[in-house]
Amino acid sequence: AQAQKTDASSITIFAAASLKNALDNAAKAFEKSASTKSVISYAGSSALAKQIEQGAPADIFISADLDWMDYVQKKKLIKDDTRFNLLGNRLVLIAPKSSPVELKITKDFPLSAALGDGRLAMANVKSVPAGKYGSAALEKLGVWGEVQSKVAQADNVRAALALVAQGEAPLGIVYESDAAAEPKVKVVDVFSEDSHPPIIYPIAVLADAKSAAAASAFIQYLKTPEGQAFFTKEGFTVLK
Amino acid sequence: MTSERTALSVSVFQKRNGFTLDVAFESESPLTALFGPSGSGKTSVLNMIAGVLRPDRGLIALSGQVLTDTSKRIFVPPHRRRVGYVFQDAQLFPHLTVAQNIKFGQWFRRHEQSALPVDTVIDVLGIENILKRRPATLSGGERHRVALARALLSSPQILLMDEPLAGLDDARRQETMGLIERVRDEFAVPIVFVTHNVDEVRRLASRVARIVDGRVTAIGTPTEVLGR
Amino acid sequence: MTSERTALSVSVFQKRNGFTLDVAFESESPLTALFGPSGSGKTSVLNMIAGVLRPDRGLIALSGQVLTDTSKRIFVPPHRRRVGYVFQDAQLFPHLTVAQNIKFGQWFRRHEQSALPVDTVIDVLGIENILKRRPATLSGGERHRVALARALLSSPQILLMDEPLAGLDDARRQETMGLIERVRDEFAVPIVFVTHNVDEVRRLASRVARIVDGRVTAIGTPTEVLGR
Amino acid sequence: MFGFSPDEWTAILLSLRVATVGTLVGLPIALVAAYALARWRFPGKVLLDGILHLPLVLPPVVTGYFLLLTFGRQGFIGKQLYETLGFTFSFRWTGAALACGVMGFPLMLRAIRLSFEAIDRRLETAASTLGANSWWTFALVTMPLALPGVLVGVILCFAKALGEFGATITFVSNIPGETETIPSAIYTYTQVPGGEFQAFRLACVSIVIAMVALILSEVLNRRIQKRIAVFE
Amino acid sequence: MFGFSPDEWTAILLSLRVATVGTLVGLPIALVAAYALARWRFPGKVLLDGILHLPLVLPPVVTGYFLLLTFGRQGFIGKQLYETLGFTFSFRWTGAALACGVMGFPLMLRAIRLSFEAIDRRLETAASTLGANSWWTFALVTMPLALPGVLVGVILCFAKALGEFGATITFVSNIPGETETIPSAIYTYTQVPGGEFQAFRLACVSIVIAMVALILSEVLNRRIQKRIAVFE
Ligand SMILES: Nc1ncnc2c1ncn2[C@@H]1O[C@H](COP(=O)(O)OP(=O)(O)OP(=O)(O)O)[C@@H](O)[C@H]1O
Ligand SMILES: Nc1ncnc2c1ncn2[C@@H]1O[C@H](COP(=O)(O)OP(=O)(O)OP(=O)(O)O)[C@@H](O)[C@H]1O
Ligand SMILES: [Mg+2]
Ligand SMILES: [Mg+2]
Repeated sequence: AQAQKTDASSITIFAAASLKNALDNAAKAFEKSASTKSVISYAGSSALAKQIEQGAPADIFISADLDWMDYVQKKKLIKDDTRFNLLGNRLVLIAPKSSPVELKITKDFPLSAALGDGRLAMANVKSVPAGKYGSAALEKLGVWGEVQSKVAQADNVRAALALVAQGEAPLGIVYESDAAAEPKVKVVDVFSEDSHPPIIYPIAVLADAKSAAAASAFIQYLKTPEGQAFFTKEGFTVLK
Repeated sequence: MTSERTALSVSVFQKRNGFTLDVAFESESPLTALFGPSGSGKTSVLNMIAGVLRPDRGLIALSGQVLTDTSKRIFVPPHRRRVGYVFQDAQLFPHLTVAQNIKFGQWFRRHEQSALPVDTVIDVLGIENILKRRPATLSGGERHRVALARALLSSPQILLMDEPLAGLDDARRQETMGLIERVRDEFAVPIVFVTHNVDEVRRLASRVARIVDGRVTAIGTPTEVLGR
Repeated sequence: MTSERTALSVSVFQKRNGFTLDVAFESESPLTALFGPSGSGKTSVLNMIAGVLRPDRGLIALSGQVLTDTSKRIFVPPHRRRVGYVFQDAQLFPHLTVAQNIKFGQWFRRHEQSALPVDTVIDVLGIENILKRRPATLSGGERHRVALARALLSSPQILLMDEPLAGLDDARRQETMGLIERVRDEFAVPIVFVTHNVDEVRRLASRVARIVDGRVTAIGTPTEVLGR
Repeated sequence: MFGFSPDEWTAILLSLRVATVGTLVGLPIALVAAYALARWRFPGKVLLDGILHLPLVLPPVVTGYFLLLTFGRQGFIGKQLYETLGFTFSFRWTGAALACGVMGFPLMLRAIRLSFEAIDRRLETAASTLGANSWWTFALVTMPLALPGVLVGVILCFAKALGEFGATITFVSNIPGETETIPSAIYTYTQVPGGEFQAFRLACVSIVIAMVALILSEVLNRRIQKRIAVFE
Repeated sequence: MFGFSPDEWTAILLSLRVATVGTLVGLPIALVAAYALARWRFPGKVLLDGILHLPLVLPPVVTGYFLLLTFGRQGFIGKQLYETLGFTFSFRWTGAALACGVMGFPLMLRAIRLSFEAIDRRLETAASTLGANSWWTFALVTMPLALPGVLVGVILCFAKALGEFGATITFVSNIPGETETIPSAIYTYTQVPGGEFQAFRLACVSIVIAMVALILSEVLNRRIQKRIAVFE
């Protein structure tokens, strides 16, 4: 049984894992309205990009950052004209619910002092988008130098969130969409949009998509208010 | 019946799928021979005296000291029994040299007054040349002799020997019998001895128990049990 | 010297740290006994005839067929030699029952004309009651008898027996000797036989090689070698 | 049933299939390799030994990436396979089975090899004097005596395959119904808010499966041990 | 040297330390557990056995998360430790060692247990008749005879610990100089476009270390085997 259905009524989506809840719901709704089934493979953006490079049978790629979309675009693996920026997100500074900490994120804000000898939980600052954005923001705000040595880099945003939720780290930097759903943490402050490169989830149809038409239809659906609602509900911002 | 003076008193019962061992005998003799066809239960009796096999029911006592008494739930563990056991199939430690195998027993009983002079045993058993070798490189007879030496030198309170002279050539057999006699007489260590050889029984034993099918069918002096 | 008529011709040399085996003998006798003190190299010679030990140099031939010839790089692997080997220490397969152990050899040589009647062997060796048991539950003598049966029933072209009568009581020893005589005479299977027992040699062997320290020191009829 | 979604059921069944196939296909290879490493001397033996341990030493992601480069449809083995046999591992459950098998392989190999090395070779000698050539000796003596180790190897490999995630997701991605195994599904759930409960539930399924396999192997092992025990 | 950055050198040395400590601390526990599972009967044995296999069955991330919940500073064991002894695993290399040890533990346990079960117990009986109590018997007979298996267990655990990534990063995250081991560093490199070369270089270091350990164990093993071989 060929499970990768090549018929036009089914599309395969490779998507960054953090999109699961929203994208699952969107795909379910789309299946009802357009009777196109979608199979979604969630993994890290890097793994997905490399799999696409190796001929993965996907129709759509949604990356969690621009780098990996650029990577596949440079290799001519996507239809250039279908690429656009689907979503955005906001970075927030979080602390455990019970923490008394109060901080305003401004230039040279006393982050290091607030940490004491605790750790600042972030996603990996070299490889994970949220970590990259976070370190860029801290650098711009002039506090990276002080806190750099106090950063605990997690595998992904969710793991960083867990470190704060567990009280291992007194502070952490994660996406707003993650922080909102975790009752054991509170948002201390939100990073301003201009403190870091824009957080963008780009989407594109792949060059050798088997169901290019259906894929385009799905992307169109995601642009409709109905489609966008699934993402805003999970805390993402929808980019115009 | 079981008195302080009785050197060894054995009365054991065990059922093992199909085979029933029901042996009872007493002996004040310095050397008791267990005699009987193959599969009759001789090794099992030795194992029970050594404490490596537990009878279902039974009592084993040596010089007034109870070693096993199932009715009183007494069971002295093997390492406290001070037996010297020559197993039917050597059971040398493969990872130790011959010398280390022999030291093994000596070391654990180093505080007991030592029984035999080491050199004599090694000499009589002819193992001086193989002391540094490991059991895997020994011939069958050599292995057996090392096992004998190991048991003899472990300062035992009682010696259990399961066909100790098997695999020895005639000359060495004679010498070894002499050694066993010395242990028996000079060091006054009681010995229980399993053999199929009538000559050995006649020469060494003062008491013989014939075991057939797990039961003692005759017990007495060699002449009484074996005839002339 | 080595002629077609010579039943068995052995001439082997091997150095093993410290021990040198340098044995050469020929025998047309139906039963050749290897006799000698423990550690003299008897088992090694049998192992070389069976092909489980390779001599450094040497030639082994049986009824004109060369089994080992180091100078011509001939080495017939053990499973093609059709030997029946009674090992000094049984070597039963622990995962098989007694019956399966015995079948093991029969099965591989089922196309050879079968030698002995199975029932007789089982009866003479007294193992009918233990056929369904596994070796771990056997007594020492029982194990040995099973090993004997296994070798006898494997349709051998030559029988190698390393102290086959050790651990048997007198009655069974006599019966077994009778069986061996039958194999020797009725089925005309040549036998090489290791023992320490002079009586066995006298009764069974027509030719004896005395091996001492890895060398043949005497060869001839039992009377010639052992005296009267 | 038990409130699992159809996708989850698919993942559970797929995991079972992937782990089973990965283990069973790996078994004969492990037997041969273990035998070779335990018994033969050949040039490059240590190197081979080292290579066979690699999936253990390298982070799973690296192994997965390596599989992708080798057995992917563009990979130098994968391409051949696809062009000659029309068979491909990439993004198929077979690829997941390959990844799981590869990751569990060193464990299976080691346990089996350990058992082969512990066997009393005199018994093999005895078999040869009874007319068994090396194949028969292996089948009738070596293998049965090594069974406890083979069983341990199988169970280790199976357990590892059940838990394998990094190599699988890197090699064949995480496609529901095709390559989404229990661990991949767990991973996905941990990546979104509110997925903990479902992740936990799936982890429990893994545990139950492993437990059943373990108990089975334990029962079998006890039987085998009883059979081949040298002493009762 | 070799063009590695200081951070990479730190990661390499740290990996060595973490893997070594994790293995060596786990060893005595594995010995006891293996002995208990091989020799004793007690209620809940199968359950214990199952639990000890869990790190193998569960995705590493789950194990890491579980460690965080248990041994983290707020965890129910971690808290006690911190309050009574002032000792904490969180964000320390000791935590990485714990994670690696836990992940490698089942492998070590199984190999050792397999060896214990294969020992001819008549030799232990012989030791007891010579006056050795159970401790001495274990030390002088059981342990030496099981050495090949112990060695295999140690090498499996060490190799696994060298490659362990998921549990470590989830439990103690990735702090250069404190908890960034080789696999963490490799993972980081694989997640950035163009990081393949550096990832590859570090992977080679892992391989070399594992190879050296393997060869050492092989040499030792050959010696042991020679010593305790039943047949030359
Ligand atoms: N690996 C080895 N290194 C050194 N010597 C060895 C080795 N293997 C065997 N030997 C020696 O070879 C000699 C011959 O051994 P073999 O087993 O042939 O003796 P045997 O005549 O059968 O003795 P027994 O009657 O005791 O069985 C013995 O002295 C033995 O110690
Ligand atoms: N687990 C078992 N199940 C059934 N029978 C057993 C078991 N273990 C031993 N036996 C039987 O118990 C009997 C006595 O064995 P034991 O070893 O005591 O005999 P033995 O007198 O020493 O014989 P041998 O002279 O042959 O050494 C044997 O018939 C043996 O088959
Ligand atoms: Mg006996
Ligand atoms: Mg011999």
